[in-house]
Amino acid sequence: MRSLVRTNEFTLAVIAALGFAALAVATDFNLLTAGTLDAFLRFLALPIVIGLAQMVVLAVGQMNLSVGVLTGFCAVASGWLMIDAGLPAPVAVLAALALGATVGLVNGLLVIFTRINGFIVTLATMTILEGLRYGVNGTGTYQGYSPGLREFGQASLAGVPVVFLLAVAIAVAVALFFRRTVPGRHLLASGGNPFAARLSGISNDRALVLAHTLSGLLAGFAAVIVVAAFGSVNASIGDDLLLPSFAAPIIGGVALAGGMISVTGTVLAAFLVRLVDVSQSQFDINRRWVDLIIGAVVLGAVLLGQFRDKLSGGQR
Amino acid sequence: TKKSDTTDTEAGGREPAQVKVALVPGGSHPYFQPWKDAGAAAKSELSLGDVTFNETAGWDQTKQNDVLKSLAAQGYNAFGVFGVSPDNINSTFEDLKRQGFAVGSLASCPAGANKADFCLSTDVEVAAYKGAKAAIDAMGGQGNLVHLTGNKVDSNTQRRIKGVEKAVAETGGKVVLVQSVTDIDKDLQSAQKAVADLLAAKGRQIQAIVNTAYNPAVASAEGVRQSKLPIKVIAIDDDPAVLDGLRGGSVAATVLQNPVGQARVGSYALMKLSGGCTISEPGVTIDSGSFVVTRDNLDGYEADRTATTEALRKKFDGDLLKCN
Amino acid sequence: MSIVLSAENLVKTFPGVRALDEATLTLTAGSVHALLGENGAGKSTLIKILTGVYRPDGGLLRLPGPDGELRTVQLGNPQDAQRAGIGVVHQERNLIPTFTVAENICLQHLPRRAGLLDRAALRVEARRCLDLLDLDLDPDLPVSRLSVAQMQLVEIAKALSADSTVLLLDEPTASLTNDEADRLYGIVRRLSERGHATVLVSHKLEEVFAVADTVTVLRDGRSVAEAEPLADHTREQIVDLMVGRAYQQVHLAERTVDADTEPALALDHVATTAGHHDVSLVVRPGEIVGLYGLVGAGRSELAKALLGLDRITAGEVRVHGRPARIRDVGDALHRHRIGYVTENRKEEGLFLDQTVARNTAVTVWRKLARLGLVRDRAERSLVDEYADRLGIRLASPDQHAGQLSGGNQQKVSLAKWLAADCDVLIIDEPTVGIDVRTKAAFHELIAGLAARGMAILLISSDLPEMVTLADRIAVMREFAIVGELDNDHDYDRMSQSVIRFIHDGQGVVA
Amino acid sequence: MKTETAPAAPPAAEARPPTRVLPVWANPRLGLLIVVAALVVLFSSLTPAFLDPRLTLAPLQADISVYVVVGLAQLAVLSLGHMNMAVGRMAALSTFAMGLVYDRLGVPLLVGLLVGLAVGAGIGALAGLLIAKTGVNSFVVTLALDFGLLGLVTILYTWATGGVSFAVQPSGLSALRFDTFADYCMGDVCGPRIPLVVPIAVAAALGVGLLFRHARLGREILMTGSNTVAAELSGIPTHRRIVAAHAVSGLLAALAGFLLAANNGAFSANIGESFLLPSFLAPVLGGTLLAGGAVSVLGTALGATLTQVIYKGLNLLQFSLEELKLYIGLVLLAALSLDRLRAVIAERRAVSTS
Ligand SMILES: Nc1ncnc2c1ncn2[C@@H]1O[C@H](COP(=O)(O)OP(=O)(O)OP(=O)(O)O)[C@@H](O)[C@H]1O
Ligand SMILES: Nc1ncnc2c1ncn2[C@@H]1O[C@H](COP(=O)(O)OP(=O)(O)OP(=O)(O)O)[C@@H](O)[C@H]1O
Ligand SMILES: [Mg+2]
Ligand SMILES: [Mg+2]
Repeated sequence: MRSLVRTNEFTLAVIAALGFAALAVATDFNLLTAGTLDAFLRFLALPIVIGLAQMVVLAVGQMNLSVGVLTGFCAVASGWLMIDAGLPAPVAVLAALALGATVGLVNGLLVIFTRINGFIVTLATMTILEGLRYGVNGTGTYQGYSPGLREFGQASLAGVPVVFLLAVAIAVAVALFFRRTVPGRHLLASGGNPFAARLSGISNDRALVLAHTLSGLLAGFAAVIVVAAFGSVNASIGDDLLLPSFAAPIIGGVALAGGMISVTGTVLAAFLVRLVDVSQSQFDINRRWVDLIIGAVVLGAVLLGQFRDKLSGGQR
Repeated sequence: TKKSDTTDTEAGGREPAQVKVALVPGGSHPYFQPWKDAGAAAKSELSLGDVTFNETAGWDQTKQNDVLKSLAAQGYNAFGVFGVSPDNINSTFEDLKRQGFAVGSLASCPAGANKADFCLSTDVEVAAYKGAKAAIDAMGGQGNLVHLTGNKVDSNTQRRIKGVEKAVAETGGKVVLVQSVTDIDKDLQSAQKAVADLLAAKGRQIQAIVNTAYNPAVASAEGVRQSKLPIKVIAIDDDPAVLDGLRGGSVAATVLQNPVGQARVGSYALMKLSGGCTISEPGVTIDSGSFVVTRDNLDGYEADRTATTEALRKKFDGDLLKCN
Repeated sequence: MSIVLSAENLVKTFPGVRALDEATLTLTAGSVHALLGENGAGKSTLIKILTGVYRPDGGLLRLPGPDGELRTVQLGNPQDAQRAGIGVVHQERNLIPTFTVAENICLQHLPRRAGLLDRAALRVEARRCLDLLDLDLDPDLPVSRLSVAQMQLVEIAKALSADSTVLLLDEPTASLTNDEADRLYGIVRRLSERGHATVLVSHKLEEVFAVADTVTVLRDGRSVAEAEPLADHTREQIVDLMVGRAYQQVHLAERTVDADTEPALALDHVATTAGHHDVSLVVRPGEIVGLYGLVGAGRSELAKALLGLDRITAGEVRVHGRPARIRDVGDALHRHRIGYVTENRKEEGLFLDQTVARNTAVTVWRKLARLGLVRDRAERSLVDEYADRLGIRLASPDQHAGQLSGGNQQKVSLAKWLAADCDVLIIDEPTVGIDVRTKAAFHELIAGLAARGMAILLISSDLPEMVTLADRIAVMREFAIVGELDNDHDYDRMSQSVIRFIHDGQGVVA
Repeated sequence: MKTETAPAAPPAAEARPPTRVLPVWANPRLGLLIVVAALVVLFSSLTPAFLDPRLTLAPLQADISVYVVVGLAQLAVLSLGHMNMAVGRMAALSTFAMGLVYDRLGVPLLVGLLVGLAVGAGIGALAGLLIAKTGVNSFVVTLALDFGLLGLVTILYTWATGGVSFAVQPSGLSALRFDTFADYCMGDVCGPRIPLVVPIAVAAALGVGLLFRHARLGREILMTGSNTVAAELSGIPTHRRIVAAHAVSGLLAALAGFLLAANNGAFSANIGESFLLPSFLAPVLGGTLLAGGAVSVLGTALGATLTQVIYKGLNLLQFSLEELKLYIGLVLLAALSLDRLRAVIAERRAVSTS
């Protein structure tokens, strides 16, 4: 119990719960009305998945700067498949996932074959993907595609948006992968101490490729969420996802150096950021002040975590 | 000792075939897409040396400056520019004019005095006013209105806000501007999120939304349609997505601007200036026109626009350009 | 007896260094084979070739096939070695800090069921390996929470988990207590009775003679004795082989300490946030005071508290008679001229990715700098001087510290504190992983420092070393000093008294 | 007094063969230089306009100058293994300060620059202080700071100018912007066509080079980056070194902001908006690791040059937006892979011949 209280996840959960309660009270419980809650959770799905997409590469001590743009590219490409190529929605969805995973695979292969820093490789592929994303439909917007897919995006189960459930399911799957599967453990081992992992017969190269591929696949899932839930896509999708993709896992307690992940932390951090977002529209706060507030909240959260560490450290 | 500035030259004396026009938007945006065809048309119509369209600036003033320098290095000598940053673009204009190029500010005017030869642009305040008027009409003259727009720290956005406020003020309190949401035009997803949050927080109190930026327009049309709330959406421009909304009913009206006219008349004026004409009133600002389109006049608006474009050209020939 | 592994004429070159130069090792079933050599002789390199970490530049590796015939093999990676039945404990710690004990032990072959990790099986298997070592550790504990010694034991458990026929142990006892080491050697003997072969690398020759039956000696990457029975050699002969030169006595500098001299460092009933209480100790100029205790007794922590890394909550610290409040190491070094040579050179002592020159000069840049700029010449000559004095084997002062062999790294870690020219030096476990010749050299050096008036607080778990060097020995147990003895340099008597203090936990402060 | 039975102390370490020096062509910096040179040749053969001194080369040098300093600003904290996610916004805040003093106090160019540098160093030091005191990851602290400054800078500009830009043009700014040394003559001898901002960037690079190569401060920062615990235990005041490195980063960010303001001709809120990725790109291309402990100033300069040359060349070739992006990425990957290949071959040769 004590050890649970000391975790970063616990701090985040407390802050998130307090923040949510405070906002609910401050909005005269408007936050808890079906419509508001629905919008809250629907737009939480994307930051969760994109945060996880970044987290899986952070796990091996790499970064993927292309997650955001890749999400946009997959989304626009599936729009193209449905509208310009006239293919049915399931094909477009599968294609988005496959495309994401393939680009991730290419990222991983480039990293291991060129031995260039993953940061630079993904920066380069991000630029390439920007071109491709624009190349699909220029500045045009796809909308009015598959009603079934959009209905799926709008659907709710017991008042909870299906896309949010999808994001949670993905988070559970990712957690399970890292916790319970052998490739997942190998991946983390490789991130925690590559040399030791190699001495234990784990292929670091395979771990790198796997992490990047998974990251791409998750970006593909993010694209599916975008296409389904938001009803229209164009080449600007993904531009504002890069920083949130880092913010969620890192605030959530994931180490940049690799070897340590936290799915719960990532989800909670995404929740926190979304909370600030929503309070902005509820109270009509100037966006610039929101930026200031997000900055303060993030710093506050980590400082609190630090304070907690100090406290528990002192008890030793 | 410093050498005298011998590099400063005046535009002039170029035959049309020597005039190479560069149309440079601030970045990729549906609004500018008509420039491409209009520029090509101007080239053949006016027998210009060349007309190019370069949208690689990516909404970054530094990059746009770079693009302009590269174009100059390739021999382009007349520039129609949408300045990324209205507050900074004047120094770029001065830079280009120092090198003896004709420069027109297209689709947006610099903040403060215009240092380009002329500015041919939608009067954004008027356009926003018209949009707000259309919204007030659509909501039946009373209720709550929301304004969605782009980058707050941009003088054009400030003018748009002013235009909307003016229209609201004229209702004498019957219409209330509940909120002006800014900074949501950077990408579609932020616009979608902002619209969803807005509708969740205040959807039931709102009767109309007026958009003065593209991504919010697309997002609010779709968002309102999905929420099934009885909110009238006033969009901007005539991108296929907006026209579809107009036909489908999710958009009540849209405010069109005149990018074609800007590119064609702009190229024409740049050619004339390069050929030795001068502008009678340096830095003059000309409204390129804005039009409210509803489902009823969907078919006729193109003719209005062509007429306006023709009138613009006449205006240049008549009293703006001094040629000898 | 059947040969289970044969390495012939192995050659391995690193940029600028020939680590192995035709080294040969032959291993027979059921033997415990000592692999000896000075620091940097190439022992670890050889082990890494046998486990597929490095590929040799030349030479042959032969292992018995299913029919028992020796066959030339290529070990491309560590997995190949595992499959060939070779288990290993490397000299460096190679655990995944965020993983549990159980996972680290079974990392090479994580058990799965229905595609998922089988945590129950994992725990059972880990328990089995821990039991082999009589180790009572929770398999679900993250490794990052273990002490250095416990980590070492986990590594050994990991090597045992593979059920290997060949076990390679590179300095397995460097951070173990004698009891733990004895337990390990018990297992090694049991394994060899069952026909397993073990290679043991150690600088503790007493252990080697107690456990091993055959020996290979490496000198400068070349084998100078190949699989000879250890019984044929005396300790002195082995050392001669390693060093390549006739055996000589070493003289420790003569010292006399006047008990009236003002102590250079005095602790008066000190308590710390780390948990120490009532610690009193004096060290006079020219004196070596030993601080003995079992691993975890709190000796290193005391040193760190003195340096300001933990707070002192009660009592007084005096330096040259004046009460001192030391805020950090910079303070200790520059204001009070106290230095601390850490026991943990990899994490706390060295900058592995920096040059040896920088590693050595880091404490004296203040002195070497003019107008804030460090003079490279001065730095260079300083490094040359200490490389010379300590016999550090360098390809060049611009070599990274991480490329040095363990013993040479230890020397660099000491060199920077010698360069700093302190009055008081706290030296923590100076000779862990150090070869005999260097160890003697270290002893001579430390005695020499004291003879020139330095006050030395020597922390060591190596009792013979203590008895050799110290003037007085203070014994620490559970963060308190439980006794202090004048050293009469008689090992048996001293060890008995010390052990009594430790076990009884009480003693009179002499 | 006592005698130990052990062999003689070692004599001086036996002479070992000296480290084989890698061949000149294997130097990583040289590899970048070759890649840059090859690209210059390629681009000038594809479009002669690439060699236009006034319209291409002079602006190119000015751009490189800005991004070298941007790269150095990031390099200053990469030396610690830290990151500065707020480089851009630190530049924005500093240029705001410069604009404010030029506008309100009418101070000379140099004074305003110094004020801005001080503000940059101050905000950098604040970041460093937060990181050192709390031990929180630099990424998180500077990211949060970036958000905070993003809000602050626009709020400040709205307050001070009502817009996003100062209209003021301190004297000398336009010379920095337009002039090259060719505009200054002694009799008939004029200088080379190098923009006036270039020496500023060169001075910054030399300064940072000196700092990390020879100065005690810089070396201690590197040691802190290499192993903080060991640095602490070697008597280095690591907290102060962390603060110092971040202050240097902020100072250089401010300088980069000034250079960009000079190039753009205005002190405005969007200065620094596009600094973040290039700030990492230049040092990392130049061989500086994200792990800390080692930096390459020359490499950073070459990295910045490489990216700007690619950008300029492709710009001149008039690609459409999608082609431009595509080729920037591909050229970058190709250039890096070539460089890698060269390094790998060099390593192989060195090992096999020694
Ligand atoms: N990765 C490496 N790169 C460069 N040189 C190396 C590397 N590993 C080892 N060496 C060099 O090879 C030689 C042999 O080193 P090795 O670690 O095998 O010695 P050792 O016998 O294990 O010494 P010790 O007893 O100190 O552990 C040393 O000179 C060392 O500096
Ligand atoms: N009773 C204990 N419970 C948990 N941790 C302990 C305990 N005693 C010591 N430790 C930890 O074990 C580690 C070893 O302590 P320390 O280094 O001070 O001991 P030492 O006497 O110097 O032993 P050595 O240096 O030989 O390991 C420290 O990290 C300390 O916090
Ligand atoms: Mg070794
Ligand atoms: Mg200790």
